[in-house]
Amino acid sequence: MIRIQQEAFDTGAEIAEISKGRTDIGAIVSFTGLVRDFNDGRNITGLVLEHYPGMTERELAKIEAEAHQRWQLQASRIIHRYGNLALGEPIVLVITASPHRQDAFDAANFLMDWLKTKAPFWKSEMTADGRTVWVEERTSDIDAARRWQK
Amino acid sequence: MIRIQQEAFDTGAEIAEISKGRTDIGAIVSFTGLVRDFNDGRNITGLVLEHYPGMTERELAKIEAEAHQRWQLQASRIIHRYGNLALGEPIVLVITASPHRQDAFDAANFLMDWLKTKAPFWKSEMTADGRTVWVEERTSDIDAARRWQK
Amino acid sequence: MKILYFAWLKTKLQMNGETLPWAAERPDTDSLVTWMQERGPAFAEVFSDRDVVRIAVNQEYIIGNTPISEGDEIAFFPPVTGG
Amino acid sequence: MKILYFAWLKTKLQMNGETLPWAAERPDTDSLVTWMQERGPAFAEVFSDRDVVRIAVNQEYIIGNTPISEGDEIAFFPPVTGG
Repeated sequence: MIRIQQEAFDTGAEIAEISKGRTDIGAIVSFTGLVRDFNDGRNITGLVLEHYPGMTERELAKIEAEAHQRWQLQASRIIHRYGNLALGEPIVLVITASPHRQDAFDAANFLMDWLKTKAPFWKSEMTADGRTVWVEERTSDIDAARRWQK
Repeated sequence: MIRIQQEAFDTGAEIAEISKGRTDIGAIVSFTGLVRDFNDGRNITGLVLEHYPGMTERELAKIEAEAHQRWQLQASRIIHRYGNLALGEPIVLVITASPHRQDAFDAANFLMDWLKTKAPFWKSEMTADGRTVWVEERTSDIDAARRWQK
Repeated sequence: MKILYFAWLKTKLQMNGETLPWAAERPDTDSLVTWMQERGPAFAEVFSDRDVVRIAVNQEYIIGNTPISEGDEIAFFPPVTGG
Repeated sequence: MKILYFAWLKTKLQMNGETLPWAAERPDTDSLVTWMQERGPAFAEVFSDRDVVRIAVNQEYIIGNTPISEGDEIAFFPPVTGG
Protein backbone atom coordinates (compact mmCIF):
# COMPACT_ATOMS: atom_id res chain seq x y z
CA MET A 1 0.00 0.00 0.00
CA ILE A 2 1.28 3.42 -1.00
CA ARG A 3 0.30 6.86 0.22
CA ILE A 4 1.65 10.25 -0.77
CA GLN A 5 0.28 12.98 1.43
CA GLN A 6 0.86 16.43 2.86
CA GLU A 7 -0.38 15.74 6.38
CA ALA A 8 1.64 13.97 9.07
CA PHE A 9 1.12 10.27 9.76
CA ASP A 10 1.20 8.18 12.93
CA THR A 11 3.73 5.34 12.70
CA GLY A 12 2.08 3.44 15.53
CA ALA A 13 -1.40 3.60 14.01
CA GLU A 14 -0.05 2.38 10.66
CA ILE A 15 1.77 -0.56 12.27
CA ALA A 16 -1.32 -1.47 14.29
CA GLU A 17 -3.46 -1.43 11.16
CA ILE A 18 -1.16 -3.76 9.24
CA SER A 19 -1.45 -6.57 11.78
CA LYS A 20 -5.02 -5.95 12.92
CA GLY A 21 -7.04 -9.15 13.19
CA ARG A 22 -4.23 -11.27 11.73
CA THR A 23 -2.42 -14.12 13.43
CA ASP A 24 -0.17 -15.19 10.56
CA ILE A 25 2.40 -12.37 10.82
CA GLY A 26 5.58 -13.16 12.73
CA ALA A 27 7.63 -10.02 12.19
CA ILE A 28 6.95 -6.35 11.51
CA VAL A 29 9.73 -3.90 10.72
CA SER A 30 9.12 -0.18 10.47
CA PHE A 31 11.37 2.64 9.33
CA THR A 32 10.43 6.23 10.11
CA GLY A 33 12.46 9.09 8.66
CA LEU A 34 12.23 12.37 10.58
CA VAL A 35 13.18 15.99 9.91
CA ARG A 36 16.27 16.61 11.96
CA ASP A 37 17.79 19.91 12.95
CA PHE A 38 21.21 19.27 11.52
CA ASN A 39 22.34 18.01 8.12
CA ASP A 40 25.72 18.05 6.35
CA GLY A 41 27.02 20.69 8.75
CA ARG A 42 24.02 23.00 8.41
CA ASN A 43 21.52 23.96 11.09
CA ILE A 44 18.07 23.33 9.68
CA THR A 45 14.81 25.01 10.72
CA GLY A 46 12.48 23.07 8.41
CA LEU A 47 12.09 21.25 5.11
CA VAL A 48 10.07 21.66 1.95
CA LEU A 49 9.49 18.50 -0.08
CA GLU A 50 8.59 18.75 -3.72
CA HIS A 51 7.49 15.74 -5.75
CA TYR A 52 6.35 14.75 -9.21
CA PRO A 53 2.67 13.78 -8.83
CA GLY A 54 1.84 10.76 -10.93
CA MET A 55 5.40 9.58 -11.40
CA THR A 56 5.89 9.31 -7.64
CA GLU A 57 2.97 6.89 -7.34
CA ARG A 58 4.26 4.82 -10.25
CA GLU A 59 7.81 4.59 -8.90
CA LEU A 60 6.72 3.71 -5.37
CA ALA A 61 4.36 1.03 -6.70
CA LYS A 62 7.21 -0.47 -8.74
CA ILE A 63 9.57 -0.42 -5.76
CA GLU A 64 6.95 -2.06 -3.52
CA ALA A 65 6.21 -4.74 -6.14
CA GLU A 66 9.94 -5.47 -6.44
CA ALA A 67 10.20 -6.00 -2.68
CA HIS A 68 7.26 -8.43 -2.73
CA GLN A 69 8.99 -10.36 -5.48
CA ARG A 70 12.29 -10.59 -3.64
CA TRP A 71 11.07 -11.40 -0.13
CA GLN A 72 8.20 -13.24 1.50
CA LEU A 73 6.03 -10.33 2.58
CA GLN A 74 2.48 -10.51 3.89
CA ALA A 75 1.93 -6.77 3.80
CA SER A 76 3.81 -3.55 3.26
CA ARG A 77 3.16 0.15 3.47
CA ILE A 78 5.02 3.14 2.08
CA ILE A 79 3.95 6.63 3.14
CA HIS A 80 5.83 9.70 1.93
CA ARG A 81 4.95 13.30 2.68
CA TYR A 82 5.41 16.43 0.61
CA GLY A 83 5.05 20.15 1.34
CA ASN A 84 6.27 22.00 4.41
CA LEU A 85 7.67 19.86 7.21
CA ALA A 86 8.67 21.13 10.65
CA LEU A 87 11.59 19.85 12.72
CA GLY A 88 10.94 16.48 14.37
CA GLU A 89 8.06 15.66 12.02
CA PRO A 90 7.96 12.36 10.13
CA ILE A 91 8.85 12.43 6.41
CA VAL A 92 8.63 8.85 5.31
CA LEU A 93 7.39 5.54 6.66
CA VAL A 94 8.10 2.04 5.42
CA ILE A 95 6.50 -1.00 7.08
CA THR A 96 7.03 -4.64 6.15
CA ALA A 97 5.31 -7.71 7.57
CA SER A 98 6.55 -11.25 7.08
CA PRO A 99 6.51 -14.68 8.71
CA HIS A 100 10.33 -14.36 8.90
CA ARG A 101 12.29 -11.64 10.61
CA GLN A 102 15.13 -11.33 8.10
CA ASP A 103 12.71 -10.93 5.20
CA ALA A 104 11.00 -8.08 7.04
CA PHE A 105 14.34 -6.41 7.84
CA ASP A 106 15.84 -6.79 4.35
CA ALA A 107 12.70 -5.70 2.53
CA ALA A 108 12.36 -2.54 4.66
CA ASN A 109 16.03 -1.72 4.15
CA PHE A 110 15.71 -2.28 0.42
CA LEU A 111 12.53 -0.18 0.15
CA MET A 112 14.25 2.76 1.82
CA ASP A 113 17.39 2.47 -0.33
CA TRP A 114 15.46 2.30 -3.59
CA LEU A 115 13.01 5.00 -2.54
CA LYS A 116 15.97 7.29 -1.72
CA THR A 117 17.41 6.93 -5.23
CA LYS A 118 14.32 6.38 -7.40
CA ALA A 119 11.26 8.13 -5.98
CA PRO A 120 10.93 11.64 -7.47
CA PHE A 121 11.07 13.75 -4.32
CA TRP A 122 13.34 16.74 -3.79
CA LYS A 123 14.16 18.26 -0.45
CA SER A 124 14.99 21.86 0.20
CA GLU A 125 16.19 22.89 3.63
CA MET A 126 15.51 26.13 5.45
CA THR A 127 18.75 27.05 7.13
CA ALA A 128 19.11 29.01 10.36
CA ASP A 129 20.41 32.04 8.42
CA GLY A 130 17.21 32.26 6.37
CA ARG A 131 18.35 30.62 3.15
CA THR A 132 16.69 27.78 1.23
CA VAL A 133 19.13 25.13 0.07
CA TRP A 134 18.32 22.28 -2.31
CA VAL A 135 19.66 19.08 -0.80
CA GLU A 136 22.24 17.32 -2.92
CA GLU A 137 22.32 13.67 -3.81
CA ARG A 138 24.51 11.58 -1.50
CA THR A 139 27.05 9.12 -2.83
CA SER A 140 26.28 6.93 0.19
CA ASP A 141 22.64 6.63 -0.96
CA ILE A 142 23.72 5.54 -4.43
CA ASP A 143 26.10 2.98 -2.95
CA ALA A 144 23.38 1.73 -0.60
CA ALA A 145 20.94 1.22 -3.47
CA ARG A 146 23.61 -0.55 -5.53
CA ARG A 147 23.86 -3.30 -2.89
CA TRP A 148 20.51 -4.65 -4.03
CA GLN A 149 21.40 -4.99 -7.68
CA LYS A 150 21.18 -8.59 -8.77
CA MET B 1 16.26 1.02 27.83
CA ILE B 2 15.24 -2.52 28.69
CA ARG B 3 11.94 -3.87 29.91
CA ILE B 4 10.93 -7.44 30.73
CA GLN B 5 7.22 -7.70 31.40
CA GLN B 6 4.22 -9.96 31.36
CA GLU B 7 1.72 -7.46 29.94
CA ALA B 8 1.44 -6.56 26.26
CA PHE B 9 3.11 -3.40 24.91
CA ASP B 10 2.11 -0.86 22.27
CA THR B 11 4.76 -0.54 19.56
CA GLY B 12 3.41 2.82 18.42
CA ALA B 13 3.44 4.34 21.90
CA GLU B 14 7.02 3.15 22.45
CA ILE B 15 8.20 4.64 19.15
CA ALA B 16 6.43 7.92 19.89
CA GLU B 17 8.06 8.10 23.30
CA ILE B 18 11.57 7.62 21.94
CA SER B 19 11.39 10.66 19.66
CA LYS B 20 9.16 12.87 21.83
CA GLY B 21 10.39 16.46 22.00
CA ARG B 22 13.56 15.65 20.05
CA THR B 23 14.61 17.13 16.73
CA ASP B 24 18.00 15.44 16.39
CA ILE B 25 16.79 11.97 15.37
CA GLY B 26 16.80 11.21 11.66
CA ALA B 27 15.81 7.55 11.59
CA ILE B 28 13.82 5.17 13.78
CA VAL B 29 13.66 1.45 13.08
CA SER B 30 11.35 -0.87 14.99
CA PHE B 31 11.07 -4.63 15.00
CA THR B 32 8.00 -6.27 16.51
CA GLY B 33 7.85 -10.04 16.89
CA LEU B 34 4.36 -11.51 17.10
CA VAL B 35 2.85 -14.85 18.09
CA ARG B 36 1.87 -16.50 14.84
CA ASP B 37 -0.48 -19.39 14.33
CA PHE B 38 1.94 -21.60 12.45
CA ASN B 39 5.54 -22.60 13.20
CA ASP B 40 7.76 -25.36 11.80
CA GLY B 41 4.75 -27.13 10.35
CA ARG B 42 2.68 -27.02 13.55
CA ASN B 43 -0.59 -25.20 14.14
CA ILE B 44 -0.16 -23.10 17.26
CA THR B 45 -2.88 -21.86 19.60
CA GLY B 46 -0.64 -19.87 21.98
CA LEU B 47 2.79 -19.53 23.55
CA VAL B 48 4.25 -19.67 27.02
CA LEU B 49 7.53 -17.83 27.52
CA GLU B 50 9.76 -18.73 30.42
CA HIS B 51 12.80 -16.66 31.34
CA TYR B 52 15.61 -16.50 33.86
CA PRO B 53 14.90 -13.39 35.95
CA GLY B 54 18.06 -11.51 36.72
CA MET B 55 20.18 -13.08 34.02
CA THR B 56 17.73 -11.86 31.34
CA GLU B 57 18.19 -8.25 32.41
CA ARG B 58 21.98 -8.64 32.47
CA GLU B 59 22.14 -10.22 29.01
CA LEU B 60 19.81 -7.68 27.41
CA ALA B 61 21.77 -4.80 28.97
CA LYS B 62 25.00 -6.26 27.54
CA ILE B 63 23.46 -6.71 24.09
CA GLU B 64 22.11 -3.15 24.11
CA ALA B 65 25.47 -1.74 25.23
CA GLU B 66 27.21 -3.66 22.44
CA ALA B 67 24.86 -2.12 19.85
CA HIS B 68 25.58 1.39 21.16
CA GLN B 69 29.30 0.68 20.85
CA ARG B 70 29.02 -0.57 17.26
CA TRP B 71 26.62 2.02 15.81
CA GLN B 72 25.76 5.66 16.30
CA LEU B 73 22.56 5.37 18.29
CA GLN B 74 20.70 8.18 20.02
CA ALA B 75 18.27 5.87 21.80
CA SER B 76 17.19 2.26 21.89
CA ARG B 77 14.56 0.16 23.55
CA ILE B 78 14.23 -3.57 24.06
CA ILE B 79 11.00 -4.97 25.46
CA HIS B 80 10.49 -8.71 25.89
CA ARG B 81 7.45 -10.40 27.37
CA TYR B 82 7.14 -13.60 29.36
CA GLY B 83 4.21 -15.71 30.50
CA ASN B 84 1.15 -16.67 28.47
CA LEU B 85 0.83 -15.07 25.06
CA ALA B 86 -2.17 -15.36 22.74
CA LEU B 87 -2.04 -15.55 18.93
CA GLY B 88 -1.33 -12.22 17.27
CA GLU B 89 0.07 -10.68 20.46
CA PRO B 90 3.47 -8.99 20.46
CA ILE B 91 6.39 -10.92 22.02
CA VAL B 92 9.37 -8.68 21.57
CA LEU B 93 10.08 -5.11 20.51
CA VAL B 94 13.36 -3.55 19.48
CA ILE B 95 13.59 0.15 18.59
CA THR B 96 16.70 2.03 17.47
CA ALA B 97 17.07 5.76 16.80
CA SER B 98 19.99 7.28 14.93
CA PRO B 99 20.93 10.26 12.80
CA HIS B 100 21.69 7.72 10.01
CA ARG B 101 19.28 5.23 8.54
CA GLN B 102 21.73 2.35 8.05
CA ASP B 103 22.91 2.54 11.65
CA ALA B 104 19.31 2.28 12.84
CA PHE B 105 18.64 -0.69 10.52
CA ASP B 106 21.83 -2.60 11.34
CA ALA B 107 21.59 -2.04 15.08
CA ALA B 108 17.97 -3.28 15.20
CA ASN B 109 18.86 -6.32 13.11
CA PHE B 110 21.85 -7.06 15.34
CA LEU B 111 19.84 -6.63 18.54
CA MET B 112 17.28 -9.17 17.35
CA ASP B 113 19.92 -11.68 16.23
CA TRP B 114 21.84 -11.51 19.49
CA LEU B 115 18.72 -11.51 21.61
CA LYS B 116 17.54 -14.66 19.80
CA THR B 117 20.73 -16.54 20.69
CA LYS B 118 21.77 -14.98 24.02
CA ALA B 119 18.78 -13.78 26.04
CA PRO B 120 17.60 -16.55 28.39
CA PHE B 121 14.03 -17.01 27.20
CA TRP B 122 12.42 -20.32 26.30
CA LYS B 123 9.26 -20.69 24.27
CA SER B 124 6.78 -23.50 24.54
CA GLU B 125 3.99 -23.74 22.02
CA MET B 126 0.44 -24.93 22.60
CA THR B 127 -0.43 -27.00 19.58
CA ALA B 128 -3.89 -27.46 18.10
CA ASP B 129 -3.99 -31.07 19.37
CA GLY B 130 -3.53 -29.92 22.98
CA ARG B 131 0.15 -30.64 23.46
CA THR B 132 2.82 -28.32 24.81
CA VAL B 133 6.01 -28.41 22.78
CA TRP B 134 9.29 -26.76 23.76
CA VAL B 135 10.58 -24.83 20.77
CA GLU B 136 13.97 -25.98 19.53
CA GLU B 137 16.91 -23.80 18.70
CA ARG B 138 17.16 -22.90 15.01
CA THR B 139 20.37 -23.23 13.06
CA SER B 140 19.31 -20.17 11.06
CA ASP B 141 19.29 -18.09 14.27
CA ILE B 142 22.81 -19.22 15.14
CA ASP B 143 24.01 -18.39 11.63
CA ALA B 144 22.28 -15.00 11.78
CA ALA B 145 24.00 -14.14 15.07
CA ARG B 146 27.37 -15.29 13.71
CA ARG B 147 27.24 -12.59 10.99
CA TRP B 148 27.94 -9.96 13.62
CA GLN B 149 31.08 -11.56 15.02
CA LYS B 150 34.05 -9.31 14.58
CA MET C 1 4.57 18.19 -25.68
CA LYS C 2 4.25 18.94 -21.99
CA ILE C 3 7.58 19.89 -20.41
CA LEU C 4 8.03 19.82 -16.62
CA TYR C 5 10.84 21.18 -14.46
CA PHE C 6 11.45 20.23 -10.83
CA ALA C 7 13.55 21.34 -7.87
CA TRP C 8 16.41 23.72 -8.70
CA LEU C 9 15.75 23.48 -12.44
CA LYS C 10 12.34 25.01 -11.75
CA THR C 11 13.85 27.68 -9.51
CA LYS C 12 16.53 28.67 -12.02
CA LEU C 13 14.19 28.64 -15.03
CA GLN C 14 11.47 30.35 -12.99
CA MET C 15 8.75 28.02 -14.29
CA ASN C 16 7.12 24.68 -13.42
CA GLY C 17 6.81 23.74 -17.03
CA GLU C 18 5.64 24.75 -20.45
CA THR C 19 4.02 23.40 -23.56
CA LEU C 20 6.25 23.03 -26.61
CA PRO C 21 5.13 22.01 -30.08
CA TRP C 22 6.76 18.90 -31.40
CA ALA C 23 9.41 19.87 -33.98
CA ALA C 24 11.39 17.84 -36.50
CA GLU C 25 14.62 19.46 -35.32
CA ARG C 26 14.22 17.85 -31.85
CA PRO C 27 12.80 14.37 -32.48
CA ASP C 28 14.41 12.79 -29.39
CA THR C 29 15.60 13.65 -25.88
CA ASP C 30 19.23 14.29 -26.91
CA SER C 31 18.26 16.87 -29.52
CA LEU C 32 15.74 18.41 -27.13
CA VAL C 33 18.50 18.92 -24.53
CA THR C 34 20.80 20.46 -27.18
CA TRP C 35 17.96 22.77 -28.20
CA MET C 36 17.45 23.75 -24.54
CA GLN C 37 21.16 24.51 -24.12
CA GLU C 38 20.99 27.02 -27.00
CA ARG C 39 17.83 28.69 -25.78
CA GLY C 40 19.32 31.41 -23.57
CA PRO C 41 21.58 31.93 -20.54
CA ALA C 42 19.31 30.37 -17.86
CA PHE C 43 18.64 27.28 -19.99
CA ALA C 44 22.30 27.05 -20.98
CA GLU C 45 23.27 27.00 -17.30
CA VAL C 46 20.62 24.48 -16.22
CA PHE C 47 21.39 22.08 -19.05
CA SER C 48 25.18 22.64 -19.10
CA ASP C 49 26.00 19.48 -17.14
CA ARG C 50 24.01 16.58 -18.59
CA ASP C 51 25.06 14.36 -15.70
CA VAL C 52 22.98 16.24 -13.15
CA VAL C 53 19.79 16.44 -15.21
CA ARG C 54 17.56 13.36 -15.10
CA ILE C 55 14.87 12.86 -17.71
CA ALA C 56 11.53 11.08 -17.52
CA VAL C 57 9.31 10.54 -20.54
CA ASN C 58 5.67 9.87 -19.66
CA GLN C 59 6.65 9.45 -16.02
CA GLU C 60 9.27 6.77 -16.69
CA TYR C 61 13.00 7.31 -16.27
CA ILE C 62 14.84 7.12 -19.56
CA ILE C 63 18.43 6.04 -20.02
CA GLY C 64 20.10 7.05 -23.25
CA ASN C 65 18.51 8.85 -26.16
CA THR C 66 14.76 8.33 -26.54
CA PRO C 67 12.41 9.42 -29.34
CA ILE C 68 9.71 11.88 -28.31
CA SER C 69 6.39 12.64 -29.90
CA GLU C 70 3.52 15.05 -29.64
CA GLY C 71 1.50 14.36 -26.48
CA ASP C 72 4.48 13.15 -24.47
CA GLU C 73 5.13 14.44 -20.97
CA ILE C 74 8.84 15.16 -20.62
CA ALA C 75 10.24 15.99 -17.19
CA PHE C 76 13.67 17.36 -16.31
CA PHE C 77 14.91 17.14 -12.74
CA PRO C 78 18.01 16.74 -10.60
CA PRO C 79 18.87 13.49 -8.77
CA VAL C 80 16.12 12.71 -6.26
CA THR C 81 16.61 13.45 -2.56
CA GLY C 82 13.49 12.20 -0.81
CA GLY C 83 13.18 9.67 1.99
CA MET D 1 24.99 -23.58 46.08
CA LYS D 2 21.75 -22.60 44.41
CA ILE D 3 20.94 -24.80 41.40
CA LEU D 4 18.34 -23.68 38.81
CA TYR D 5 16.71 -25.63 35.97
CA PHE D 6 14.85 -24.05 33.05
CA ALA D 7 12.58 -25.10 30.19
CA TRP D 8 12.51 -28.82 29.44
CA LEU D 9 15.20 -29.56 32.03
CA LYS D 10 12.80 -28.25 34.65
CA THR D 11 9.91 -30.26 33.18
CA LYS D 12 11.88 -33.51 33.07
CA LEU D 13 13.44 -33.09 36.51
CA GLN D 14 10.13 -31.86 37.90
CA MET D 15 11.74 -29.02 39.81
CA ASN D 16 12.73 -25.37 39.31
CA GLY D 17 15.85 -25.79 41.33
CA GLU D 18 17.39 -26.98 44.54
CA THR D 19 20.05 -26.14 47.08
CA LEU D 20 23.13 -28.34 47.11
CA PRO D 21 25.97 -28.13 49.61
CA TRP D 22 29.36 -27.46 48.10
CA ALA D 23 31.37 -30.69 48.01
CA ALA D 24 35.03 -31.39 47.35
CA GLU D 25 34.08 -34.14 44.88
CA ARG D 26 32.42 -31.53 42.56
CA PRO D 27 34.66 -28.45 42.72
CA ASP D 28 33.83 -27.27 39.17
CA THR D 29 31.09 -27.38 36.56
CA ASP D 30 32.46 -30.45 34.76
CA SER D 31 32.49 -32.55 37.91
CA LEU D 32 29.06 -31.21 38.88
CA VAL D 33 27.65 -32.38 35.53
CA THR D 34 29.27 -35.82 35.95
CA TRP D 35 27.78 -36.02 39.45
CA MET D 36 24.34 -35.09 38.03
CA GLN D 37 24.60 -37.79 35.34
CA GLU D 38 25.09 -40.43 38.04
CA ARG D 39 22.27 -39.19 40.22
CA GLY D 40 19.40 -41.23 38.80
CA PRO D 41 17.52 -41.95 35.56
CA ALA D 42 15.88 -38.51 35.07
CA PHE D 43 19.15 -36.69 35.73
CA ALA D 44 21.09 -39.17 33.56
CA GLU D 45 18.70 -38.45 30.68
CA VAL D 46 18.71 -34.67 31.08
CA PHE D 47 22.50 -34.46 31.33
CA SER D 48 23.26 -37.23 28.80
CA ASP D 49 24.03 -34.86 25.93
CA ARG D 50 26.34 -32.15 27.21
CA ASP D 51 25.91 -30.20 23.95
CA VAL D 52 22.29 -29.30 24.63
CA VAL D 53 22.76 -28.18 28.23
CA ARG D 54 23.97 -24.61 28.69
CA ILE D 55 25.42 -23.51 32.02
CA ALA D 56 25.45 -20.11 33.69
CA VAL D 57 27.35 -19.42 36.89
CA ASN D 58 26.09 -16.38 38.77
CA GLN D 59 23.97 -15.40 35.76
CA GLU D 60 26.87 -15.40 33.31
CA TYR D 61 27.29 -17.96 30.54
CA ILE D 62 30.33 -20.13 31.06
CA ILE D 63 32.36 -21.79 28.35
CA GLY D 64 34.56 -24.68 29.39
CA ASN D 65 35.10 -25.98 32.90
CA THR D 66 34.64 -23.38 35.66
CA PRO D 67 35.37 -23.66 39.40
CA ILE D 68 32.31 -23.33 41.64
CA SER D 69 32.04 -22.34 45.25
CA GLU D 70 29.51 -22.14 48.06
CA GLY D 71 27.09 -19.28 47.42
CA ASP D 72 27.23 -19.60 43.64
CA GLU D 73 24.06 -19.66 41.56
CA ILE D 74 24.39 -22.36 38.92
CA ALA D 75 21.78 -22.60 36.17
CA PHE D 76 21.26 -25.38 33.64
CA PHE D 77 19.14 -24.76 30.57
CA PRO D 78 18.71 -25.63 26.89
CA PRO D 79 19.64 -23.27 24.04
CA VAL D 80 17.52 -20.13 24.28
CA THR D 81 14.50 -19.64 22.01
CA GLY D 82 13.13 -16.20 22.82
CA GLY D 83 12.58 -13.26 20.51
